[in-house]
Formats: sequence, C-alpha cells, structure tokens
Amino acid sequence: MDIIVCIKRVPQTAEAEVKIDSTGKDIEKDRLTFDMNESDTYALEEAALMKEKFGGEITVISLGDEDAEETLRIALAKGADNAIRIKAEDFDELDAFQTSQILKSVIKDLSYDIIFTGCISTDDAYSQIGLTLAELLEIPHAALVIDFDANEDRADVQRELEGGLIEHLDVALPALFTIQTGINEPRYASLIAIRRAAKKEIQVIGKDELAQSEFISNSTLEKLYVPPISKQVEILDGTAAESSAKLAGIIKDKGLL
Amino acid sequence: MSGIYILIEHRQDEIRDISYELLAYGRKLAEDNNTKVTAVILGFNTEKIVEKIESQAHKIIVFDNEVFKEFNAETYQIALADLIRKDNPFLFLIGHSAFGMDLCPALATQLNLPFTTDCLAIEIADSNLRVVRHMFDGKLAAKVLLRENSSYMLTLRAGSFSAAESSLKAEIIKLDSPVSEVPDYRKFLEYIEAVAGDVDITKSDIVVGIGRGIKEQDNLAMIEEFAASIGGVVACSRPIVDADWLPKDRQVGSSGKVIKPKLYIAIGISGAFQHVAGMKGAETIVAINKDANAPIFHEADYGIVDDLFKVIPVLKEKIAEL
Amino acid sequence: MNKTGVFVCHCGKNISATVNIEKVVEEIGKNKNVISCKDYKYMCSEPGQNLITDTIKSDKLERVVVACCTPSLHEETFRKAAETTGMNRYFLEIANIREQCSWVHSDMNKATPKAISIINSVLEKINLNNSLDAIKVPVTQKALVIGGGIAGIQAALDIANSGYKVTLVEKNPSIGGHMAQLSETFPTLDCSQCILTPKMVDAGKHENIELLTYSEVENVSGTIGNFKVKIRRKAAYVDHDKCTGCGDCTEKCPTKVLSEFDEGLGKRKAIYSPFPQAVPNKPVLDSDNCLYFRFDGKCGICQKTCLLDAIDFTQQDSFVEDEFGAIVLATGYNTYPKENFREYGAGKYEDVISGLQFERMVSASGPTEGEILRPSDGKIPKRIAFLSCIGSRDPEHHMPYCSKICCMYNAKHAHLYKHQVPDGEAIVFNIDVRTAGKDYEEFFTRVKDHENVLYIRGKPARVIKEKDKLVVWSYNTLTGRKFKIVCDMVVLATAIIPTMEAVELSSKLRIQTNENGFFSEIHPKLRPVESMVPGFMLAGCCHSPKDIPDTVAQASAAATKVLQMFSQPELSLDPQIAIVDEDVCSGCKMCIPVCPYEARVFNERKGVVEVKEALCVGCGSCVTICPSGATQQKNLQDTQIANMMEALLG
Amino acid sequence: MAKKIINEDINDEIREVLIEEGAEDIYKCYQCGKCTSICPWFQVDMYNFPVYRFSLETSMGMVASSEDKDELAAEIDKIYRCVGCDACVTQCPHGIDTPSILRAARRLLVDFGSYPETLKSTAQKIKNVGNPLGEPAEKRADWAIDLNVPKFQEGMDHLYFPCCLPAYDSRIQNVAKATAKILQQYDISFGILGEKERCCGEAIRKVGAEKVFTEVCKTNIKEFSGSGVKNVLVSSPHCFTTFKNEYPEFGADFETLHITQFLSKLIDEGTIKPSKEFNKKVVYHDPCTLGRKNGVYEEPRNCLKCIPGLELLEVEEFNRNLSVCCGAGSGGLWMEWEKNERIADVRLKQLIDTGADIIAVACPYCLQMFEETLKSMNLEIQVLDVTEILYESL
Repeated sequence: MDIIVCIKRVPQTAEAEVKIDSTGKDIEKDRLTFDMNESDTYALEEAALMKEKFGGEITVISLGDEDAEETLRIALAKGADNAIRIKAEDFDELDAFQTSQILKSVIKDLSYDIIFTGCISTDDAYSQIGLTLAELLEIPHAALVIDFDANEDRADVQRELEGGLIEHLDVALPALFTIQTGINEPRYASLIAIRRAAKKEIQVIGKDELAQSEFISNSTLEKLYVPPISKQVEILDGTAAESSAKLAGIIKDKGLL
Repeated sequence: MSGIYILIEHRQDEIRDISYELLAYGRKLAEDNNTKVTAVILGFNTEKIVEKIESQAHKIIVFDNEVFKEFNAETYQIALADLIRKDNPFLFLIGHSAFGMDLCPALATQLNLPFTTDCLAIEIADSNLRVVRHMFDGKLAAKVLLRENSSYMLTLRAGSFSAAESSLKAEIIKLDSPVSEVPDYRKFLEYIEAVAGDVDITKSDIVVGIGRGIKEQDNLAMIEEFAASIGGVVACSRPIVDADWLPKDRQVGSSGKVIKPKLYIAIGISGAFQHVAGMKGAETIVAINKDANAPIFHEADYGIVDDLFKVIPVLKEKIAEL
Repeated sequence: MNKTGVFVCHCGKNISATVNIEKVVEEIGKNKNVISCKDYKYMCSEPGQNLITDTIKSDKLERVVVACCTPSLHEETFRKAAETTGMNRYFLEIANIREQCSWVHSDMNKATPKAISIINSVLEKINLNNSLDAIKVPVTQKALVIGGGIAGIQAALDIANSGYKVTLVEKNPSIGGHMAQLSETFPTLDCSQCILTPKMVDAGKHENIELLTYSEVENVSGTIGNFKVKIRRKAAYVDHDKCTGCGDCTEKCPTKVLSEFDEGLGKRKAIYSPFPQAVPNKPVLDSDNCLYFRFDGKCGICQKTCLLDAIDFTQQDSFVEDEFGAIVLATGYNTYPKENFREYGAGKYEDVISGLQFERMVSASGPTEGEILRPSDGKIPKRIAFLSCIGSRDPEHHMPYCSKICCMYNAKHAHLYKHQVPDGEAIVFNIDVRTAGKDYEEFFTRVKDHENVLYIRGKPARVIKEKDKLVVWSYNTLTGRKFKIVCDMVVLATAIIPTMEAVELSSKLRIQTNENGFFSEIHPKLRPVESMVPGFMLAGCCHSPKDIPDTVAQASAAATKVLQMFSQPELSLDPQIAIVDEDVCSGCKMCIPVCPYEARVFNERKGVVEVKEALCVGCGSCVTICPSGATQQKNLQDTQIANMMEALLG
Repeated sequence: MAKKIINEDINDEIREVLIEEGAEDIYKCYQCGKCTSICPWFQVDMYNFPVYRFSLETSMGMVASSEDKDELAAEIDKIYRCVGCDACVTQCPHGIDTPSILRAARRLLVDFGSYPETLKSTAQKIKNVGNPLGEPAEKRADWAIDLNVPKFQEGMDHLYFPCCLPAYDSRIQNVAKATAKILQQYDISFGILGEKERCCGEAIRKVGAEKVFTEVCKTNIKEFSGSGVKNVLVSSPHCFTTFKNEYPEFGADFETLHITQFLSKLIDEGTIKPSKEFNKKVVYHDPCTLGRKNGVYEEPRNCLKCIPGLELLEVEEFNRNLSVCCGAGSGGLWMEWEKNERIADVRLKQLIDTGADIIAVACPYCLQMFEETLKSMNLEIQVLDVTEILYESL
C-alpha cells in the first residue's frame, strides 16, 4: 500500500511572541523555531502504522524552501521512504489554493492508495489543502479523521464531530484523509533511522519541472494585525457573595454556559 | 447581487447553533447589501428543520431525499454543485465545523469558486470581498482579499456571531435531488456517541480545574456538584492526581492533557507553569484562589481572591439563579 | 676514520613494518666511514650474531653499529659477540631504531629518514669511542634483607643456607609480617601460622642470620658489591640481652591500646610482644602510650615487675653500621585505609571491616579466638557482604591496578564463614572474579558450589546503617535488578598498597618505583627480581601485589641473584664513567655536591677533583656542571655529543 | 508484526557519531554498576534505571535504536530520565561521564524532534523569549521594580544575574529580592541587565538543544561584554556552572561567583554580621550543580552558621558529595514523572526526616522542585533559599 503524506514546516508560535514584520504581511521569524505542522505529524504516523500493516512505501511531499528539507528528513526518520520537496523559492507568495494545485501536479504522477494530510496547519489555519487536493485529483476524501483502518481497497474511518460525536464512514480507496491530532501517538525516530534518514536523497522539484506553470490564486493576504484583545485579569472584589454575583453575570453575558 | 445562501447544518433532527449564527449574520449582510438570504437544507423528512428556520430566511431551498439522511460530504457536494451552478449566489456560507471543513474546499474547487475558510468577518466593498480570519494560534488577525468573482464560498467560525430572532416568513422551495443514490465511494455507517461516564476533559466546553487548594478528598464532591450544575467536567493539576483523588486522564498540564475549553475555572490552583501549559488555550479563564500572588492570576481573565470554600457554594447559587 | 660496519635488524616486523630497511641500508652505505652495511631479520639470533662476527673478521671492521632495539635489551648480547673476535666491546654501539623510531611512528615515509639519522648519529659517536676495560671491584659477601615478612624470611634463609651471612632488618618487634596475621591460606586452607612460624624460628636461630627487629634502615651509601648501611635500632626500653620473654611485664602493664597486629580489633599493652609466636619473643615498650613516658615517670610497674631488671627507660635509639654486597628489598605491603570509603560507612560503622580485620577475626590467635562476631555487639552475623575491588581497579579515585589476592581471599573468607555459621549467608559482590593460580579456580568453584556462597555481580555504591543492620545498595548488572541487601557485617577487600617504608626507601635510595609506588624491576619478563639500581633485589609485595606462593618464589629468586653475585670474588663494572682531565680541572669542587654517589673527592695535594671509580655509575651530573669541561664521560665526550647532534639535526 | 529481538550487528556508525557528540568515555566502562546504585533513581523504588548500560550500549551503537515504536519510546524516556546530577560521574571508578554520553544521544534526537514534547516547548520558549517560562522579556526586571535596583552600567562592581525562575516565578522572585536587599544593605555596587538578560541555557544544553544554547550563550556574552561586565553574581548554580565552565569556550571573559560564595566572603571579613535570632532548625540541601560539580560545599553552610539561634542540621549519609539530586537538573524541572517516580520525593523525605523546620537551598531549581512537591504533602516544613534566611536575620 503506497501512501503519500503532505507535510508543512511551520513556525512554532504557540509558546512564542509573534511579531509582524516590516511587510505587514508576514511575521518575524528569526527567533522562532520551526517544526513539522502538528497534525501532519499525526498524518505521518498514521501512514507509518499503515505501512507496518500492509507494507508499501511512504512518500512525503512538502512545498517549501530549503529549510523544509530538515522537516522532510525528520519524516524520513519517522517512517517515510521517499521525500520530495517542491521548491517554494521558485514561486511568489502562494495561497492555499495554489499550493493545492502545485501539489496535485506532482502527486498525479505518483502511485498511491492513500493520501494523508494534517487537518489544519498551525500557521495560517485554513484547513483547505487536503480537500482541495482531493477534489483536484478527483478522489474521495474525509476530513478530521480520528480513527483509521483499511483493507486493500476500502478504508474504515471515523471523523470527529463536535460535542464528542463521531461519524463512522466507509470510503473507497484511493482517497485522501485529513488527520486530526490525537489519532495516534506519533513515534520518536530511532538513532538508526536518524542516521539512515540523514543519508537519504530528497528529490527536489523546481517550477520548471511541473507540467503546469500557471496556478490560479483564490485570495491575497493584504495585511496582518494584532487582534484587539488583550488579556488583563479583572479581579472581582467584594464579599464572596458580591464577587460570585459579578462572576455569574459575566459568565452569562459572555454566553459561556 | 444574487443573494446570500446559507447551508443549514443539522444532525439528528437538531439544527446546529452555527446555522442560527450564520442566518443572523447573513441577514445583516443581506440588509447592508440589499439582497436576500436563502437557507439551503439537505436532509430526509426535513419538515421539522424547515419549520425551525422559517422565520430566519427569505427563502429556503430543500432537498428532501433519503440520500441526505445523514451528512455525507460527497453526496452534499453533488447536490450543492448542481444548485450553485444554477443559482450562482453571490455568497455561499457554510459553518467552519466538522461539517463545513469536510465540504467547502472540495465543493468550491469543483465549482472553481474563490473561497476561504474559518472567517470571523466579511467585508463587502465595491466588487471586492474581504474577510478577517485568525492565524498563528490566534495571535494575529489577517485581512484577506478574495479573487474577484460573481460568486464566493466561505466557511465562518462558530461563536463569531450571535444568533438572533427574526420574523421572516421564508418561501419554501423543494427541489428534486440530483442524486438518487449514495455514491459507493463514501458511505455513512453510523454515529458513535462518546462512551457515557467517560469524561474526556479535552472535549468539554466547560472545565472546572482543581488544585491542592481543595485540601481534602472529601471536598471533591462539592466541586463535582458545582461542575455538574454548570454542565462542566472536573479536571485538575498534578497534586490531585498524585494524591489519587482523580485519575491521570483528568490532569491538565504539560504531562497531562492540553485543553481548550470555552470556559476554564481554576479553583485552588496556584498556576505552576506546567499546569498553565495545558490550559492557557482556554477562551475564558477564571481563577479562584485565596493567594493574590498566585501565578494563575497572570493567566486568568477574571479572578476572585478569596477562600474557595466560601465562594463555590455561593457561585453555584448565583449561576443557578440566572 | 675507522672502518665501520652497520647491521640493521628487522626485528621480525617490529622495525621493518615501519622502517624501509632497504632504503636505510642504501643510505647508511653512503656514510664515509661505513664499509659494509647489512640487514637481517633477527640480528640477535645465532645466524644474526654470526653475520656480525664474520663480517668483522672478513672486512676487518674497527667499529660496529647495530641498528635494532633498545640497548638495555641486547647491547650485552652483541658486545659479547664482538668480543669473541677480539674487538674491544666498547667499539660496538646500538642505534635504537625500534623503541625510538618504528614503535612510535606509523608513517614509513617519516620513520625511515629518522632511522637513518639515528644510525648516522651513532656512527658519529662510535667514531670517537675509545677502547675501555671493565672496572673490577671486590664483593662484600654479606647480604642485607630489608623486611621480615615471608619474603624477607625466605630470602634470608636461602642466602644463609648457602653459607653467606645475612642481616635481616624488620621494623616491627617481630618478624612474620602480614602472613603471621592470616588465618588459613588459600587454596589449600592450611594454617598460615603453622607454615610460617617454623620458618620464623629457623630465621631467628640461624647462625648466618643476624636478626635486627624493631629496626629501620637509616641510610645506604656505596654501590653494588660494597654498600655501607646505617641501621637504626629503635629504643625498645627493654634490654633484650637480659630479657627472657617471660611476659610478666606485659601482664602487669595497666595500659591497653588497640593492637596493630589485630588490625585494631583487639587490644595490646603498652609493653608488648605483638603475638605469642613472635620471633624474637621479647617485648618492646611503646613510649607513645606508656604511662611512664606520658606522665613524667608515673607508673613504671613493668620495671618493678621485671625480676631481671631488663626494663630500661633511659634506652635510646642506637645505630648499627655494616657493609653488604647486596640488598634484598622485601618491604611488603599495607592495605589501603578503609576510612577512604565514606560511601560504605567505613570508619564510621564498626561492622564495616577490612579483609585483613576479617583475617584476624577468623584467626585462632585473633581477638575473638577465631569466632566470627560483629564488632558492634559481639553477635554472630547471619549475613555478611564481602565487597571486592575496594580501592583497587579504581584509577579515578584510588588505585588503578588489581590487587590480585582479594578475589581469592573473599572466597576463602566466605568459605570460612560458611563453615562456622552454616545457616549464614555469604554474599560476594564483585565486578568479575579473577582466579589465575594453581588450583585457584577449583577452590573458587568449590566455595561457590559446595558452600552455597552467593556471588552478585555489581559494585555496591552505598552501605547505609539502618537500626543495627547494614544495608548494601547494589545493582546486579546481570539480572538488571536493584538490591538493597540487609547485612550484619560488611567486609571490604581493600587494595594492596606499598608500605610507607618502601616509599621512604625509594626516595632515600633512589630506587625507581612505578606510578603506584611499587619497586620497578629491570625487565618485567626477563629480569623480574632485580631492581633498576644494581645490587638491589626485589621480593614480595613491595614489587607488586602477590599471593604467598608467588612471594616465596620471588624471594628465592632474589636470593639466587644475590648468591650469583657472591659466587664470584670480583664484580666487573661498566667503565663508561666520568674522568677528570687534571690539566684542565680548576678544583672548583662544584661537582662534589652534585654527585649522588659520593664518587668525587678533592685531592688536596694536586688541587683537583678525582673520581672514585668503584662508586661512579656514569650518571653524568658532574659532566654537566663542570664549568671548564675538565670532566668528561668516557665514550660520551662533549665532542661526541656535538657530532651526534649535528648528524641528527644537520 | 512480530518484533525482531536480535541485533544483527554492531552499529559502528551510531557509535562514532555519538563519540563525536561527546560520548568519548564509553570504552572505559567495566560494567561494575556502581553508577546505577549511586544514581538518585536507585532510590526511587518504582523505577529501574540501569545507568551502567549506556556505555556498553553506546559502544555497540545500540542506543535508542529499537525498531519497535513502544520500545523506542521507552528507550528515549530512559535517555531523558538522567537529571545530570553527576553522582555517577564522581563515583565511577573510571570517571565515566554518563550524562555526557546521554547528552550525545539527546543532541541527535533533538535535531530530529525525537524528544519529550514538554522539553521541546521549553527549548522553543528559551529561543523565542529567552526564558523557559515563556514570559515576556520586558517583564524580566519586574521583581526589582520596588527595590530601585539600577540597570548595570560600566564601572559597577557586579552584575547580579538572578536566573529565570527568580526573575519570573512569583514565589522565587523573593530570592532575587532578598539578594538585592542584602547587597543594597551593604552598599555593594551592582546592577542588573533586566530585559536584556536571557536564560543562561545550561539546562537546555543538557537537554541536547545545542543550537538553542549556543544562541543564548552568544547573546549573553555579547550583552555582558558590551555592557562592560567583569564580575557576575548568580543565584542559580546552573547559571554559575555554565558561565564559569562552559561560556569561556564561546569567548566569555568575566568572573562568576555564586551568591553564597560572595556572601560567605563578606561574612568571613566581618562585613555581614547577622544580629537577629533565627531560632529554627535548618537542614541544608547541597545542590548537585553547586556541590558535586563545583565543589562549593562550605560557603552556603557558612552563610547559615553565622546566624544566631540557627541550628544547622545535615542529612546524615547524604550530604556534600553524597547529596541526592532534587530531580530538576538536565531538563528534569520540566519533565513530570508519574507519582512514585520522582526523585524529589525521595530527597524531601531525607530532608524532612532530619526533623528540620526549614529546608535551606541554594538553587532556584531545588526550591521550585521542593515547593511543588511539598504542596501536595500538607506539611509544616518550609523551603527557603539561603539568601532569604540570611536576609531575615539581618
């Protein structure tokens, strides 16, 4: 069973101070750490589990600059057999839709039974690439998968809905699935795998090598700004009864219950 | 402008909150832009659902067919593609939910519509459509301009808009389903409910966290009661798990679970950074602690500096009074 | 211009693997003095030596250089061979191209030119060598043995039995050493005292042996064949000529101190004989603890008790001076102080004892009369932990070497304990068990299999006292399990170290030791019992940790080396010593104090310094300090050195 | 799939890489296991940590090498158990530096993101905002606001570098405050760098995040030399050891003293003479990094002994070089191990059993570790820094 996993190298902003750079359209990245997008790590692990079950090869693809090879190499150490980088430096700014089209132009020529992507990237948070890609490749899809199993030509899939409800599906392969975090326990890379990965070749594909050279953009990011919310604790004083009453009021007003 | 279409999300005969929010926002947009709101319902035996939103839209388009009995992105996609091609609405709005996320990008792509996801606001000016959305773990907002087109598709974030009453009387149009059979390549099998009794603190919108400030195991009952009264679940910091008062899966923190509820009430938790790492993503954080210097107050939106044993019983009453 | 031959040895592959012999022969052949240059696989073998002698004869060589290993190994071999042709032995020199070249390099391209320049420099030296004759000195046919343990006793008896006089010096009041302290000996378990005491008596009574107990060597001068030795006889405050060893004084003495012989487990009196079988069995008085000395003449009970009037509080240290032809060093060992092991509570908890203390405990003559009892409460320990390698094999903190005997005595101790306390548990904590020795592995196997002794692999890290028990913290590295083993007693197999006396002697007598303080031998395999200073032989644990069989064997071997010397009336000494050009010497006398061998005297009449040939060893100190250049070393004159340097650097 | 339980060969490549990263001691091991029974984990009944295996396994290239996911996770968990207290290093007959062997493996793992998430996040925070708590840099000097502590300027005698915990943690800020107040009381010329200060990086280097360490190290050195800092006083032994022993290889040129060393000197000189009685039984806990690693045993005790009324207790058997780690070193502060798997519990019990009223520490990590652990114990005993006690008595 051959599996393709699309991964993205993203800045780790959860614990960081995020500052807008001088273009106003991007963030200052020099002090940030970068790593594989969180849900992509689960997607990769799901692929590794499927490979353990069925054999076959895992190919990871990332559209990114040279640094993305570091992330691809991590993927190679954690179960992938092949890695492809599509050179982001060959393109101007890309939106999610264009990215999907570029990925499609490479993936369409590859052999695969399953494509896994993360369900969302933590940087721009669109949740678009997976489904767009599935549509472009004209294969079925399911988003937000939290449980996955497969046999030769069908997948048994559970999607996470709101409120603890789960949707149980049966999907024909080949298909694309966007993977939710928590579906599995992503593995560590062993030192043997790390050394093996360090020596593997990463296939690099430039714009010229793509079958297509024009990709329609859906949207343009005009500017970034700090949303006008700041966290400052509001101490509710008074007697226990007074403070409780204030709190109850706030909870009600904000519709938190 | 050829109208604002809103896809109604429903499950097990209940309309999801997001749909009411979208309808309210859609009506406002329609008013501003001098157009109409059309709700689109796909389902089977949809009378009750239609009834519920009759007053919320100018028009309701219904595909009532057994194939739409359960949500299936692939079946929905076929029907909606057909509808949108015919009607070519200016805006097609879907909730940014498990439902919308599983549908919108594929549908829009099929139709070659400019689309974007997880929007918090929409600005329509001249012939341009701009949206506001969050990026980088919600730390920044972005203004995004969509490719100019006569028709757009967007998913909108739940909770960004308030639902509102309305007194419209929708024109109801029942259309025949362009699909008669659920395609073999994606089949709905069942809904699975989370196992009753099992508390998954990551799934709850309201979490009451307790720390060593509760002092004795016997006091746990009082907290459980309080949490139940507000529809929340009880989670805790490390010392409580250490003391075996609660199981490990209730622990919030770097070694426990990371939770992002709407409301987190930290009771008797000092706020060691290991704990904070697990709950800082909560939308609203309330801290109740008698130590005014407890670091938890750095994380909280609202704080009560008082003895928790005094506050909790009263708070329970006050909330019940609402 | 001397007709010189050069012989290059391959030393199997030792040299030829790194040095291009062919190239060396070719290059050396170009030297103006060299008329023949040959190579051979093993020059030291008979055909190799024949090659040299035949060439000397056929080519009428006047000088020979052998390029091979270090001169300390085969210089003598080749010089002897050269002498057979009638050549003066000092016309043959060694160029060391093994230790100084092939062994320390790996790059043939660098080693080969280096070998060539080494040989060239020796060619420069030998060109100016003179013919020399050995210096003959008479030998004093009397031996000194320092140390009266089993090694010293055996060496003294072997020499004495061959008809030569021996003086045996022992620092303690009795001979016998550590062996007298032991209980049974591995692997045969015969009683230590039973095999030792007859030898002690023999030594004490031997007509050729002069026993100087309670004595220490103060000073040694002279050289091989003729040492002058000053020995301090410590004041015993007992006139041993009068004393009969009746023991009354000891019995009456009111002062009790910890007994050194019992390793602090028992007590002795201030006037005492260390143990009943002591030789000589006459008491000494320990003035540090004696009430008479400590409180200004109070007490004196011993004096009052002694009917023979042998107690003499006025006695002073006295000195004996004598001459000896050879000296046997048998200064023995100490055990490394257990107090160095805070992690094991040693020195803090009474029930953590050393291996030697355990020996005293199981010895029938010991403080408990052979009963194994806990020092803290006198109870029979139901479980004993024996900890191996305590201070041994610990280069980071203690001693890098293996103390060799501990594995065996641990097994012995476990065996003795199990025999005494059959329901007790003996646990030996070890890193690995080393039992190389005749019948040793068999003994170890027997102890394990038949006595059910538990061997746990793993070095404990802590011994912690909990209530009246000792808890040993250890990790079994074979099962991968943690253990906190509760014991009644812990026995530490502390490392064997050289004695303080050996350390003092080595600096006083300039006898080389290794980095751990054990005396060094000339050659570890071929001359293992001779010290690097001529005339000093080595016996027993002062050379390295040893068991009794090895010690006795080495003692006899040392005695043989002494006897070999004594069997000839004269010794031939190396004539490559200093000479003084009396015409140049200004008589400044700077050389006199720098000579470590007192070999230089000022001739008042001539106003110049002269060399005492029998004492000079050719160390060269005088040569380097002489401001006028009057002092030169024979066959290593300044001009020779300058020429060698030029050949090496030019 | 069946697990393969045989290693078909020795992996010399991994061995060589690890040696390059600092595991050069591996061949010295003779498998005696003393390291394992001196390791603080030995005293944690519920956890088995065979320290001695790392040398041999590294020399066979078998560290973190399992092809089985769960087994590998367990192996990596083991690699991150080491708290770097150096108990094994100081007791090993061959002086094998096992923490460095583990750090070599950690360095490779960190580069491939194969290390515990909590440490990953700590590393990120240090890189992003310069402290492991993720607090903003501009709040770094907030502890000093009420004290009028000046910013360091050229010409001042000392830079006081409080460490991230005393700078941000509301409890531990008191250590920085007490220190500053003592220094002010005796007119010591000193200043702080405030928001220009970044974490010293000691712990994150031990975690294996060498790149993050190098970055903060270089930034600090640049800041120090730019400000003309010649002498640094630190509250944390971790800052102390890394400034003193590790920064010089990156070009640092300043002297560092732990605050107890500095105060002890003032006490010996007679400058500081505590007058107020402090009638408490105080047990001193030797921090590994101050004691075993840097041999500073007596100065902190000196700071306590001079206080009238104070009765100084020792943990018998476990003091000075035989002290037991609090568990916070080498990233341990951010790891949260299961109950019954915590070194801090073991050490606290030893400290409590002395009958002391107060546990005196000289390290913010120990303070944090003990405070956190004590909170769930419901005991009267208090944990204070030596400087806090000393300040009380002035």
